[in-house]
Amino acid sequence: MMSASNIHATVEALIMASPEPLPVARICDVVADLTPSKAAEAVAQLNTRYADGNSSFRIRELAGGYQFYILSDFTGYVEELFTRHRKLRLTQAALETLAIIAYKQPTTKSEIEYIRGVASDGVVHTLLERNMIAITGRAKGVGKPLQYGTTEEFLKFFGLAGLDDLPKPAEIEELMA
Amino acid sequence: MMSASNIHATVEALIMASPEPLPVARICDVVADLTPSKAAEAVAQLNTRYADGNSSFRIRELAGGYQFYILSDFTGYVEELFTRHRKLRLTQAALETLAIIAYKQPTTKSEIEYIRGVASDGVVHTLLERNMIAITGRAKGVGKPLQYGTTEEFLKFFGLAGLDDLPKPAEIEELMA
Amino acid sequence: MQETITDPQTDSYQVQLDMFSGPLDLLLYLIKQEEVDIYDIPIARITRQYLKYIEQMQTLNLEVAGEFILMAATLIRIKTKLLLPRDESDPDEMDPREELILALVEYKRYKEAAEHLRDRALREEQYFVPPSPVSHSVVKVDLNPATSLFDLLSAFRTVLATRQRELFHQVQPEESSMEDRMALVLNALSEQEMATYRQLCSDDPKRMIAVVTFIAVLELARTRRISVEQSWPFAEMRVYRGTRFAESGPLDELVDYAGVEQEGELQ
Repeated sequence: MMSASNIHATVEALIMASPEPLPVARICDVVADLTPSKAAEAVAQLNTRYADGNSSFRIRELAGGYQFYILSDFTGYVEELFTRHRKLRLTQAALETLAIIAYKQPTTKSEIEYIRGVASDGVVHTLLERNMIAITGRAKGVGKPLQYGTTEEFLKFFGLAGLDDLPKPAEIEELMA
Repeated sequence: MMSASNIHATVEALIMASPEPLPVARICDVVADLTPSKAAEAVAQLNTRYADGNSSFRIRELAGGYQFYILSDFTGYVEELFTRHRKLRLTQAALETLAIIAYKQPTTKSEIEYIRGVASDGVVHTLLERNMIAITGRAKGVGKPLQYGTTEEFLKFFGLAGLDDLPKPAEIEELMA
Repeated sequence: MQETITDPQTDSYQVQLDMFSGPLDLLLYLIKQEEVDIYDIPIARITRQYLKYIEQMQTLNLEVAGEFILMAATLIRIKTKLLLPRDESDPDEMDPREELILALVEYKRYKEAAEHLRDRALREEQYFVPPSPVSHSVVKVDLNPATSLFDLLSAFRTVLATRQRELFHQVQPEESSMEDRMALVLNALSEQEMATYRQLCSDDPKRMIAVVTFIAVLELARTRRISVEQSWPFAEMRVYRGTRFAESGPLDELVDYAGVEQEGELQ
C-alpha cells in the first residue's frame, strides 16, 4: 500500500508527463487502490501545496482530464521568451538558394534560377530581409543585373569564422558519400 | 523590482514552458535585473522546495540550460501510460568516433582515422546528419582540413550539463592533460 | 579454428563485423582473451590468432576487410623484423612493436571513453522529460532544431545533383574491371617509380574503384610485379616496381578475386 505522500507524487508525475489532459480513469488504472475521488483529493492537495509555495503553476481539470497550466500572471514572460528567441528555420528553397549564393558569389538572380530551375524572386527577397544575403554590386553585361553575396549574419548563423571555412565541393562529396 | 518569491516563480514558469533545455542567458533576457548566479540560486531553492514537498520532479542542468525532469522513482508508472520514443542506439564505431571528437575537439577526420585505424567517412557523415557533431572550422597546416566538434544535441543525448561534465575517469584524464 | 571463433549466438559474418569496429579493436580483444600484456605483446601468438579471424571474415564487406588485411600485413612485418638479429651496439634501435603498442594504447583509451559515454546515454534514458504545458500553437515556437551548416551543404548537393541530371545526359562509365586496374597500376609505375594508392584511385571517385584497385594492388604484389610499402598501417600505401615488374604475362591469368586471401601469404 502506497503512502498518501507517495500517491500524491505519483499522481503529480503522471499528470505532468501527459501531453494531453489526463483522464482520471487512466490515473486509477496505474495506481493501485486509487479511486477517482481520492485522485481528486490528491490534486486538490497538490494545488494547495503549489499555492503555499508560491509556485507559478497549478493543475486544472479540462476536457475530462487533469492538466498542468501556467498561471496567467506569468504567461506574459513566457510569450516574451518565445517571441524574442524564435529559432530561424530555413526552408529547403531558402537553403538551396543560400547555398548557391554562398558558393558562387557574387552571383545574379538569373544564375540562381538557372541552377535551381525555378523562379527565385520570393526566396531571394526573404533572404535579403533576413539579412543572410546582401546586394554586393552589379554584373557587367546586358542589363547589369544585381549581384548577391552572403553577409556576416550568414557566417554567424552557420558558425563559420569566414568564407574560407565553408567546405569545398570536393569536401562535401567526401562528407556526403 | 520583483520580489524574490516572484523571481523564483517566474524562473520556474519559464523553465516549465520551454520545450528544450532553457539557457540561463535567455531567462535573464526576460526577467529584469536577473543575473546568471541569481538564476542558479533560484533553481537551487526551487529544487529544495520540491524535495521538501515530496514532489516527483526536479530541475536539472542540461546542455547549458535548465530543464524539468521526473524522478526515476516514478518513471515506471509514467511508462505504463506513455510509451517514450526510445532513443536510437549508437553503434560502437559511432561511440568511439564521438569519444575522440568530444575529448579532442576541435579535431579532423584524419586524426580520428589515425586513432581508430579505420576509414571513418561513413560514421562522421552519420554523426553530422544526426546533429551530434558539427563542422567548427579548419585546421592550420597542410590542406587545411575541416575540423569537427560536438553539439548541444550531443550534450542532451548523453545527459551532460556541458563539456565540463564529460566523464573523466583516470585514463581519460591523461588525454585532457 | 572454429572453436576459437564461432560463438553460437554470433554465428554470422555481419555480427562478427559488428563485434569489432576495426583491426585495433580486434587486436585488443585478442590481447584480453590471451591474457597478455599490452606493453609486451607476443607477436607470433597474436598474429596467429589474428589471421584465424581474418580467415573467418573472408566473405565480409571488402572495404572493412581491406583494413583488417593491412593490419595482418603489419603484424607479419613486425614478426619478421623480430626474427632478424638485433643490432646490440645501437641503443636507439626501436622495438619493432613499439608503434603498434602506442597505437593500441591510444585507441584503448578512447574505446574506454566510448564505454563511459554509452553508460551516460543509458542513464539518460532513465529520465523522463515532461512536455511543456504551454500550447505550442499559442507561442508559435518552432520545435525543429535550428538549421545547421550540414543542412546547407545537403541542399547544395541536392540542387547540383538534380540540375546536373537535367542538364546533361550523363553517360555512366562502365565499371572498371580488375584487369583495367592492374594495367593502370603497372602503367603508372612504368612512368614513375612510386605511386600512392590514392593516386591510383584518383581518376574515379566511385567507391567500387577503390576496392577493385586495392585488390589489383594486392594481386600484383602477390605475384611480385610490384611491391607495396606502408610506413604505418594507416599511413598512405605506396606502390613501387617489384622484382618481377618487367615480366609481362597476360593479366587475366592472374585474376582471381576470391583467391586473394586464400592464396596469399595470410595462411
